[in-house]
Amino acid sequence: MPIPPTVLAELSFAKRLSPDACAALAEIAEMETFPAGAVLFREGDLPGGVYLVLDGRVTLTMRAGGGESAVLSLGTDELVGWSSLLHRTRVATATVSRAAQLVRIPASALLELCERDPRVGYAIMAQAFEDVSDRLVDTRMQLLDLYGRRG
Amino acid sequence: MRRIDRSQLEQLCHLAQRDGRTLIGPTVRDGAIALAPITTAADLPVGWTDVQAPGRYRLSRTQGQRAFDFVVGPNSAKEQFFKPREPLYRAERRADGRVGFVAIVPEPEKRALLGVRACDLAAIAVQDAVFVEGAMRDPRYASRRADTLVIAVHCTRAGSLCFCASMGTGPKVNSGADLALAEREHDLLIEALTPAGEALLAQLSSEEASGEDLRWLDESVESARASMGRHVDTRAVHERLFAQLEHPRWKEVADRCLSCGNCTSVCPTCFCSTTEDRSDLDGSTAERDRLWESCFSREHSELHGHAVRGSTEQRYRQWLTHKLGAWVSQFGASGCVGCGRCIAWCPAGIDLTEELAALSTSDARALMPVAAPCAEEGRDEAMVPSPARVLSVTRESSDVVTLALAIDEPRPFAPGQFYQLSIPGIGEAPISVSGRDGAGVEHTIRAVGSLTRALCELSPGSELGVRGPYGRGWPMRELAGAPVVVVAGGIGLAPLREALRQMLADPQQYPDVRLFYGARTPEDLLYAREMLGWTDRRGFQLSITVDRSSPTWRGNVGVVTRLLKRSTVPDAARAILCGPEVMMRFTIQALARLGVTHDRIWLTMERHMKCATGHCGRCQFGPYFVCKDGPVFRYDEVASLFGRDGI
Amino acid sequence: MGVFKLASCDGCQLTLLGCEDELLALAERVEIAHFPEASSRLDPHGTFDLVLVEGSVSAPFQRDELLSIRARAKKLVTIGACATSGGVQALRNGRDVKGFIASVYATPEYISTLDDSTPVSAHVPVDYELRGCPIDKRQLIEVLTALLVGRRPNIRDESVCMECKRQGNMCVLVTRDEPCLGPVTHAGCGALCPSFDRGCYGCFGPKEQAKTSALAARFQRDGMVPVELVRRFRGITAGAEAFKKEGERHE
Amino acid sequence: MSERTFSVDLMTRVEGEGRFSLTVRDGKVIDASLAIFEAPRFFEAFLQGRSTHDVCDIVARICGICPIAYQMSAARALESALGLRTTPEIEQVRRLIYCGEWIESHALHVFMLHAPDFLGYESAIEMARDHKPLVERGLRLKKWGNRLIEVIGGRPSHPVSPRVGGFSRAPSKAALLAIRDDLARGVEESIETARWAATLPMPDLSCDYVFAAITGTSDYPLEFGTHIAVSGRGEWPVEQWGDVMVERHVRHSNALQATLADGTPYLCGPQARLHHHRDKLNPVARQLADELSLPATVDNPYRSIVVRAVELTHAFAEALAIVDRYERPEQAYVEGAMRAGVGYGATEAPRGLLWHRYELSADGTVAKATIVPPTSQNQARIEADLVALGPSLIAMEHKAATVRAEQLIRSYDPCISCATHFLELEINREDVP
Repeated sequence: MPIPPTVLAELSFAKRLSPDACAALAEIAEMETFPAGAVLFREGDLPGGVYLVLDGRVTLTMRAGGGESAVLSLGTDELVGWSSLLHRTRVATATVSRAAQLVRIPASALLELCERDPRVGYAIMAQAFEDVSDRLVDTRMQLLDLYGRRG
Repeated sequence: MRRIDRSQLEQLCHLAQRDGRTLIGPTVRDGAIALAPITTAADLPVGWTDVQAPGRYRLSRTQGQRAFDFVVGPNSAKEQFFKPREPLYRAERRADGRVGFVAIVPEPEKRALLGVRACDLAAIAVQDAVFVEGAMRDPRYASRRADTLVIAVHCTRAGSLCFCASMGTGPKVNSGADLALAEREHDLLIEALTPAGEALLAQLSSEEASGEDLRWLDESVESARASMGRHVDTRAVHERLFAQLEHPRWKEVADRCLSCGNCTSVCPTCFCSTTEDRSDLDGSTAERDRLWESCFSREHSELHGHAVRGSTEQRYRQWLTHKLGAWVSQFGASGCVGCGRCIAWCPAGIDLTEELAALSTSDARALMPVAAPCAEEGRDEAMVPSPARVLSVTRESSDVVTLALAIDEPRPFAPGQFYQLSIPGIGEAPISVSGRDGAGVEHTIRAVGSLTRALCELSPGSELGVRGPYGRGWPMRELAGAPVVVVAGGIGLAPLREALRQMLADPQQYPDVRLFYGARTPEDLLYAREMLGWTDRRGFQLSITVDRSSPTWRGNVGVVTRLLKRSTVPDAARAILCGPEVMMRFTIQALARLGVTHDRIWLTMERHMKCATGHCGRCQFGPYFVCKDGPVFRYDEVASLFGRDGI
Repeated sequence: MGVFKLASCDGCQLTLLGCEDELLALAERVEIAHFPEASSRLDPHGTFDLVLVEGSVSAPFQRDELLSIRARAKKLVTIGACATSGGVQALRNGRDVKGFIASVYATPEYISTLDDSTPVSAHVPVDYELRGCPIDKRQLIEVLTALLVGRRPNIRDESVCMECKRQGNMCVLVTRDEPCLGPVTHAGCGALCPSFDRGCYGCFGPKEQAKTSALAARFQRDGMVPVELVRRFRGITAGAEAFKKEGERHE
Repeated sequence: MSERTFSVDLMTRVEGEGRFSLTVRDGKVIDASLAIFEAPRFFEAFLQGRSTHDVCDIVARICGICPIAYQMSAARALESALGLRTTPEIEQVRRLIYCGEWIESHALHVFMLHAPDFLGYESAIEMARDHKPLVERGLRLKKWGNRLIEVIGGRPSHPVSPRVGGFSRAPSKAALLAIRDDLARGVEESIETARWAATLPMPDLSCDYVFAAITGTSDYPLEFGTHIAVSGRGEWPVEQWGDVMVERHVRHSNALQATLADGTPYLCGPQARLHHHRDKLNPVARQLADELSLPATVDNPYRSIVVRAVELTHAFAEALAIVDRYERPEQAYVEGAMRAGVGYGATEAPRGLLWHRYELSADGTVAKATIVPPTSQNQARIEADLVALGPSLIAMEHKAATVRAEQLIRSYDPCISCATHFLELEINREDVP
């Protein structure tokens, strides 16, 4: 399903973009609905789409010690699958944990768009960078044992 | 003003000992002038004086016959009232699980202090402010202090380490004594400052002092004032010191500082203490002592097994900023009276006045908030627990239980306050109230140390010791009428639960309550069933997240700040938080991004609250004692110090 | 409970026998399964809830014995300066002990000794280290009591000065320049030496944050020469890191 | 041919670690050894280069049971090297603290280490189940000895006040008076102890002893003597003792063994002291010895428990007398200039003669130290006694025989920790510049 530019414009991912750029982005993006339990991609998969959550929840899991651990869940306005922007295989498995409406953008088309217009490219990368950096801080907080010992 | 002959000193000593008073006066012992029980004027250090320098104290013979021709020795009136070590109570744990506590109360003992100097009178006043005049009264100190006759001496010469003139505490005795003496070679001037002093003076053979005598006194005191060996600039010293928390001088002085604690021991105002439990071999009886402690020892800043102030640098900074800075906002007077003892008795010869000067080169001033006064009215606090019975035990998670306790004649508690829970022979710890269950007061406890483990192992019917409630709780009144954001991390939900319950019970006052709660795993979530029950309340929103989980968990995964980031909060929302310091730090940043300003955020501080009465100094945090000024603070009260190392 | 001995003077385990008022009560609470100095009933190869180890490791067989003891002990507590810092015999560390022996004895392997005398913690994990040469009786009772009821022992790691001042002693360093290690020494003895008009000689080892250099600076100001400084820090607890380093600094 | 070996791999109820082995073939002892495997600690080596004022603190660490003996012998030797003379008042305090050590050590040995042998228990703690009052008495007596040491020296093991020239601080009269009653009760209870010890069943054994003890004063020897007396041989000044006895290294032991120059083993300790000085016992103790018909020469080593108990009374009575006439010395210690010299000192440790020799350099540092503790002097004698015991064991059941042999060794109150303080590094030093 194509995505109306007005819906896209609500996302912080698009907030840095000019209306023209936003429209260009809408052209390559699609809106999809997933039921709970749907798997968007698996750890180790080849690069594919980048997702933006409009509604619902996507949980990232990683394999470790013979089992699977949920490491992060993402909700409205958050980015899923950034590693594809770096042409990398998927670093985690993304499963829809609450029925979700997502914006799917093929990574190759998105990168092409960025190449074409460096201003668009900068805005998109800046947004992705901010997102990834937040996650890095979160991960560090977890390393610090956020809920530590309190008697 | 009267004049007495030197021979009257004997009579004065005699009179001061009437009614069974113990006379404490200066006397020569082991190379110094000590304060000790004396009986006659012959015990006084007649013909002795002291020569002091940084790290050095020597007695020296004078040619004269004066008894007070010295300045100050290593000890002060402090140890008369605030004992270096004294028993608090005996506790007993019987085989049937019952406990008993017997306070150990000192025998009333009347004292007369002879030869007290103006600086030490100021120090007594400072300690009175700590132990007697605050919201909590130490009955042991108070009883020893109550009936004390004080015979002071004006300083007519200053020592090389004296700076009472700078601190405004001397050299002249103005108040705090019953009698004031000024000594000359052959006679003494004497003045009664109280009716008790007058009564005593009336029994001495004295004559009216002449105008020349009075002139001599004024001139001598003035000359002492002018010849102080040390000087400090006290103007805005509080703000100036707190503006220099990162000054390289702290590191530099730490290279010289032995962190041995001598300065705090000889300081006439330092009041930090700790407790020591001694139990018998089977742990059935235990005795708790209180003893002098120092902010220079590691244990003093210990919090959950690590020291908040791990380095000497941080400890020296703590001492100086407290003594000359934070003290003022806590007690209305400086903690330094200018006696110079910390300079003389420092084995390394560190000179406080020199350090202060080096740290005061800049005019920068920190903005120091003043703590909200403790709401409690004055009451005796003997720090003796009373028995409480476990009504029920609810297991919340693998290592967390909630105990409902039946407390005899409980004082009303507010959400966010805490009790001191103890098990004889094992220890005592502050645990915040997590709710009320019928007649029981609930505490939710995570087993992390030996005491909390033992608490978690209690079964219904067994007993433990409790004292409390203590501290400042959540600002329920300020929260009323506004949207409230509650952010909890891990066991940090416990101190918030009763506040949540009260808010949910009163939607009129609290129409919009949003709880953001993060725990390590789904299994660590506290009060899960109760929280689910809350979700049908109108105006309540619940967001839960865990750090990690199995893939079957359908809820949020990630830190609690991520939940906040995704949300919006209504205008004018207020926030209350509880969790580890690191979590609160990031939560405050996230809240700020959502427009919740510092003056609308309240949090609980983590410091080890030991005595809970503001007496032991353990939970000192800048200008606050967390146990009595907190543990709940409005963030802007602590913002300048929060999250800083070594505070 | 087991009591084992490595290289030592026996003074610390004797302290256990010196708990005259508590010994019989302790024996009722705790089964003392191995304590050669006190009992012929031995269980050298048994397993223990608690093992007290006295003495330092100064011979190869002691190292082996220690590993074996540790494997069989739920909790291992070292008692005294030997077990905790190598003891007075650590004064030989750094000297060519083996060379001496080899040059004299026909069968040097018969004289089983190591070059250095080392603390127990250098070889196996230790649950608690009780300081002192010898240990203090009250502290020993406290450690045993705490372990029995499952709490952390009330043993303060402050300076000797804190104890000294609480007792109302006059400071021997400040009043007469008597070299005193009190400011850098771990408390626990009850400030004995200053109470007996002499300077502390550090038999409880360094306290935490022991600023030995600052104290050495003071001694130097009082006229102490380097060779004396070395001797001062190289005493009963010469093997303890802070004292060892300070000694080396003035060599 | 019959051959039996009695051995114990880890001696118990002794101080330190040793083993013994006794092999009897055809009724004759072919091997008897007390092996000391306690790790050597090299005291004499690291005393070298230390200041005279460090010596008392260091040598105390040789032994946790009799540190005062080490401090006193060292102080004497160093004072003689420096030409220092203490005052009679200081000497009184020395005698007093030494009494404390005798009390503490003898009470430990009599009740905790030796008595279980006679009554058939593995330990005093086990013995307490059936003989609680007895064990409690032992603990009480020991505690009073320890208290006495604490008052003078601060703590029972490694006291802090003894020093060259005297004490860093002399006890106050009041502090001593506070324990006076305990000492008085100690006299009474130690008398009861000796009476009880005399009733214990004594295994038969008679040895032909050469007894060595210090002498030269009118007192029963304790903290001071000018000479060393050897029964049947004569007396030598303390300074010459190093020539009279010889020390040798035996293969089976980490401790040196001393004998007289001609190889004769000798005995020091309570029996030796009694042999030479019975008439000098404190009257209370002498009367007790008379009452118990205790002769000057006790040749049955098992009976040393009675001699120790009598010495316990002697120590309590002496201490009580000193406390009663005590005045705090004006001067707690004497001082003098450092100088080069050689000094000797001998005192009577609870378990026997303890001899020290020091060579000092001009700055007062130790150039060479020699320490001959009682256990190394007794070691050869113990082995000889095992030889004497051997034949009587043949008829016994193995375990009982082994216990009997161990009991014999225990009779000497051997202090193995002391005995292994050395390995003569001064010999080595001659090879290494």
